[in-house]
Amino acid sequence: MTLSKEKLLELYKKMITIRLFEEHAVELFANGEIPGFVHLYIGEEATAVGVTAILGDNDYIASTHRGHGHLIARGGDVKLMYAELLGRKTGYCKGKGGSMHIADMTLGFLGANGIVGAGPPLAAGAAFANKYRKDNGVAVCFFGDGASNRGTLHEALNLASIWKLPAVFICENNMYGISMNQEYHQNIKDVADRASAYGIPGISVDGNDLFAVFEAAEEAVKRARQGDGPTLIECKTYRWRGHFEGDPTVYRSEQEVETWKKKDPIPRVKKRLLDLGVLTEQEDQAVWDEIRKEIQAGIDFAKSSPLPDESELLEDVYCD
Amino acid sequence: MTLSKEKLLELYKKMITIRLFEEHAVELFANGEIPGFVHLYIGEEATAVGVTAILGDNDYIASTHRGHGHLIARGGDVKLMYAELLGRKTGYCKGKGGSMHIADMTLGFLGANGIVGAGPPLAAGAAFANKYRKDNGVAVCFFGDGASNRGTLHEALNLASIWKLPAVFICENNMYGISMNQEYHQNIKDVADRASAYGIPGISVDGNDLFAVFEAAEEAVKRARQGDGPTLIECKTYRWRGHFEGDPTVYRSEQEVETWKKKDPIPRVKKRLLDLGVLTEQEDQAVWDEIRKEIQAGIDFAKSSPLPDESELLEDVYCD
Amino acid sequence: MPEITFLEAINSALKEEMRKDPNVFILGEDVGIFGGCFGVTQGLLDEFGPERVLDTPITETAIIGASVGAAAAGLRPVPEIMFMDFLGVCLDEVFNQAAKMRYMFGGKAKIPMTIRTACGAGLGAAAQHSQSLEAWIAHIPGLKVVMPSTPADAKGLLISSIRDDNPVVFIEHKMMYGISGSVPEGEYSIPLGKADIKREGKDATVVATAMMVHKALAAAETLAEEGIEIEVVDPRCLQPLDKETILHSVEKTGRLVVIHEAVKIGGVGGEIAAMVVEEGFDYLDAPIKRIGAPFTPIPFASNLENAYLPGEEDIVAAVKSLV
Amino acid sequence: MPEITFLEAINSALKEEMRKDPNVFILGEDVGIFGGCFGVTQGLLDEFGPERVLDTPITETAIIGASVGAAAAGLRPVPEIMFMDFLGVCLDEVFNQAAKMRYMFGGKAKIPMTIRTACGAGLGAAAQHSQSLEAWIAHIPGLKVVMPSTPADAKGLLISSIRDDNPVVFIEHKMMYGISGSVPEGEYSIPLGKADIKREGKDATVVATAMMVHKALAAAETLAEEGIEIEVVDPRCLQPLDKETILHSVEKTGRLVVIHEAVKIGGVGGEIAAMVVEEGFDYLDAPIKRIGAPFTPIPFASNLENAYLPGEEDIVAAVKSLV
Ligand SMILES: Cc1ncc(C[n+]2csc(CCOP(=O)(O)OP(=O)(O)O)c2C)c(N)n1
Ligand SMILES: Cc1ncc(C[n+]2csc(CCOP(=O)(O)OP(=O)(O)O)c2C)c(N)n1
Ligand SMILES: [Mg+2]
Ligand SMILES: [Mg+2]
Repeated sequence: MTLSKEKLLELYKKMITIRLFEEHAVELFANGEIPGFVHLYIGEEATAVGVTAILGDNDYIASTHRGHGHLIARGGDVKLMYAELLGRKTGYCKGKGGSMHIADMTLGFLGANGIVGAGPPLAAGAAFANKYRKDNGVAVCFFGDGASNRGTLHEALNLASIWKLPAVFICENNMYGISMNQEYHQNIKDVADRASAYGIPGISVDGNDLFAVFEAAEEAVKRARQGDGPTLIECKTYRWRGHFEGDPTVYRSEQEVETWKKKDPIPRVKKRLLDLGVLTEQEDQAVWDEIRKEIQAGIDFAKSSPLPDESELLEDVYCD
Repeated sequence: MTLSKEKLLELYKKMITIRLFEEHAVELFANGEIPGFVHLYIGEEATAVGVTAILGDNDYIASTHRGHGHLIARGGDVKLMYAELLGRKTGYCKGKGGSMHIADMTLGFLGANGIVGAGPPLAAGAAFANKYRKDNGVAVCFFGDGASNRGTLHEALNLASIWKLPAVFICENNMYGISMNQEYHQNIKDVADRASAYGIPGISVDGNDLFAVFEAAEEAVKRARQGDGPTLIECKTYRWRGHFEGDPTVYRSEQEVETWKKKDPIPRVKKRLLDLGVLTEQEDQAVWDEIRKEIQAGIDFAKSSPLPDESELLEDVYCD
Repeated sequence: MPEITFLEAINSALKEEMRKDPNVFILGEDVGIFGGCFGVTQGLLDEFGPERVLDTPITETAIIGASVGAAAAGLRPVPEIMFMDFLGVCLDEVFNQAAKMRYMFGGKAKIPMTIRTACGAGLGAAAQHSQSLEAWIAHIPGLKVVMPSTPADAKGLLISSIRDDNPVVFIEHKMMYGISGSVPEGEYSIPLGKADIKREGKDATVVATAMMVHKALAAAETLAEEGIEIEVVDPRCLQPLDKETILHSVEKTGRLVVIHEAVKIGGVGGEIAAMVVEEGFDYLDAPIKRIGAPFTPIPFASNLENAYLPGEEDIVAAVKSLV
Repeated sequence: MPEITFLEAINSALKEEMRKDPNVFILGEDVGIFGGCFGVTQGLLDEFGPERVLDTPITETAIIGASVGAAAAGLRPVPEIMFMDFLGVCLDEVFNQAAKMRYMFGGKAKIPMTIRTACGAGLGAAAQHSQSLEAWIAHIPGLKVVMPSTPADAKGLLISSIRDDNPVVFIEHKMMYGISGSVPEGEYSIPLGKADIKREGKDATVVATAMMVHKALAAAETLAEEGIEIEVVDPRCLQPLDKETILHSVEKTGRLVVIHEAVKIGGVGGEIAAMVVEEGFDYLDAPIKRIGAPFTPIPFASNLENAYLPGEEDIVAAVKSLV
């Protein structure tokens, strides 16, 4: 456990930022300000934040359709994110990508992805680049329990295992692929058990426990940087919202949701901070207020930003 | 071990038929009589014959590019096979398919396949049909060690495992995917170890031992028919010829080939038959002679068969 | 005739065929309790149970591959691929397996399966959830391609697709699910490969598919006010393509505009235009105009998406440039 | 100028670019000690070692997906897909990832990668190892498509492809690997998107790709004997397509035949024909003829395969029907 108190406070703030970012996205979507699909990360904050906490400059991330949390955890700019969600010219992708395609190459963030399971081969490739350049970087891939059945993951894990690529594969097992419970979509309890099919370590952790996630990621990243190859980490967690905004969630019970809300990852970190004496209740209030302001500023920025100009339609298809 | 003596003799004959069929295919290819690619099964006979020995009328087989052995084991007609290899109108596919696409729907033989790893999902579908119709049938899928890395296998095993499909997946691990040794193409020793990723049984057997293969298949087919779902069986074997005819096999040593030739599956069965008193040396001679005749008759049939008529080019694209 | 939506029409075709033929079953992601991503399969699980309405994992390769295997083994699967954009993850199963098995096997297999999938932009779903890729499919011998534009056509054509012994890709434009239209009462079907003249006219032929049929009909109203009568031909199937109906119309009008929502370059519009040039050159009194999406991935922002989409004004302008 | 084969030209382009740019690496099935299924990568492992010449498992999805990831991360992968027919197992990575990332990300990524792959019939390799699927790729914004016909073009275009910052699909007709031709000495490259007039003529334009360029040149000889001079235009790239050169040629000759080996229906011939109708209708003195393979999977038997393949006689007949 190498997390300093300052670092822990920073991670706590990131978790709150994700939570508030998403809660406001709920509203914006309900108000019809976000076109298309929005998949929210509320409830899963500890996973993104715990994993990215260990990453450095040369590291890459391949994300998913549920990617806001990953990018905020990596240090993404909520202004540019909201602007993108609202389809504005000032957004991360100039309004061309939307929630499902936000990327930040300056952060090695290779994009959210609209194709379930597309990330693992991309991450393998980025990890290959790290290895090829010997820059000590690693590539982290997030993917869901649903995605864990896709052939892309199998092929990517196989490649990463034989080439000993510096890659870390994070399965965010939130128990569902849309309406399909893990119990029905695969015949195993722990996705981590699939690691043995590639001769690599697999570990299953409480994805709502920032510390457990961090420790597993730390170990995996260390192995990767040492040239020992990839690791598969399964983080058991839960999405509080529907699959996408608008999902009536007929496939699960209110009770199940309530049980998981009790496992909210944020208060658990807060408690640790209080215990460590890094935070008081009053300071906590201030932290939330501060982040609320940041979020509001992001929304204001987005709303006051211009739409892309129609002349931009045909730009950015090719490099010159 | 439920193999009767008569059955054992029958299996022995099938192994010899495969061997002789392929040896003559070597010649035909060398003489320029077979266009395209030909992948030979010599050395792997015990696997096809051991597995298919347990199959009955409602059962299906999905085969590979290296499919001659599977079809002969299933009871395919060598006349129609040679005619197909030579591109004749009388061939299994009227000359339209060639070695890589021979099928016999009357035997539930869903075709050789030019796409590595295409078989597993097809077999899952056929097994689904068995289950849907409750006809007690099973579907068997052959695939190579190279194919075991393809996402198709992962997705098919996953599907078969959750739906408890009556399917048996047979990995013919002949140590190579073209030039790539298994040691380099996957980070595990036994392909069978991948079964645990789907919560299904996985077993690794000597693919050159007819009895070991048969026993494993028998058990797996029993499980399948009982509704207990799929099994993954790995048969360790070796192809004596190059990947395809014409392959200079620069990627392996003569010595390795020689070692494996000593493990020839055919004499092992012969010895058992002699021991059981089912066969004498003299009878054995007669068996080979008889099969040689059959093979020659097949070749004669093929060579004397007409080419397809050009008017057939556009037939069989659609059903009416 | 009762009015139902495009979505209801598809739903009722599925129900009717499942009632009639016990070999018909559906499978796909969230087609069960969720009722399908767009709600198309609502109610099917209740009526037919989990043996015939199968929720699958997110594995399109297995969905289509298993459908091919089941079809080869005698069933009639109707798999759903949630978005047409996902075809790239299971195309081998579509074009190398389903499409070719019959031919490769010398006519000894049949693969009766109907892949339903949703195409089209307009939802703000961006580059990976909005494409129209029918040109890929129509290029592959062994496949049939259906792309209906009205509830009546959707129902009648889906019934024929399911009954067809060949692999069919049945493409539903997702922005049309809510469109209403009257549908014949009782049992009916519409043969694959017959175009439908959605509006008669003498001055120019507009061949339009799916959503663009509606844009063409709107354009026809506008043009009619200026005294220009266009004939709107909806091929309904792109493979087999009803060349006769198209050629007859062009013979009558002497002018042709072809419009689809797919990217213009490499779209089926080129095929149709080239076919008319080859087989009806003498009918043409003017160049053929093709309309399709510009050569760019589909943008997210609604104003860009609107600018991206071909529409009524494009048709009006194209027709006017010809007459 | 030295004479080398098409295969040697590609091999030397790979070598030269790998020598020049340490970010260039190749990966694919059996590209190492085996030297590639057709021998194209022979010698590369020896010169550049296993760090830059990577044998992969039989996992095209991982090959292309990892190439996209490596390209996004700054390298220049040159993956090989052994047969173009296998594209269906990795198309998502090609068309939804490589092609669209730049646009979806608002221009903030670049994906410099060149997918080499072998197309074409003639080997008796049947339906799943003989296809020409360039039409699929040319329909997708964000990709470039190169299809050379001579050793000199292959070398110069492959060098440009590797240097290009966009994803390029570089298609090699497998029956041309043994064709010899002279190649400029020293360093050179050929820009993507410039057609080449392989033979000048005044009576008809024949636009031909890959192997069909050679058939067209043979047809030109035959026709010349009868006093008919055809101009053979080789687009070399199908995306971007050099419309100007094609239109200029048609302006000169007034007649157009387009030929490719791919299935005619839905092939790029339709695009080229439709483009000429739209932009050069007045140049045309006759209908446009398209030639392509018939609408059937590719048969195995050599006589059927020969009957399947478009060829010299088809061109001769088409040209004669127009002049
Ligand atoms: C290849 C593909 N198939 C289907 C979809 C539709 N889809 C989007 S998200 C999703 C569920 C993904 O489940 P999981 O991987 O568990 O991630 P989660 O949404 O639970 O975070 C599905 C089916 C898709 N985008 N891509
Ligand atoms: C998807 C796909 N990729 C590549 C090939 C080319 N290919 C044909 S056979 C083969 C090797 C297969 O190895 P394995 O699965 O071990 O079977 P084996 O040949 O050893 O019996 C390859 C790479 C192919 N046919 N299909
Ligand atoms: Mg999930
Ligand atoms: Mg092998």
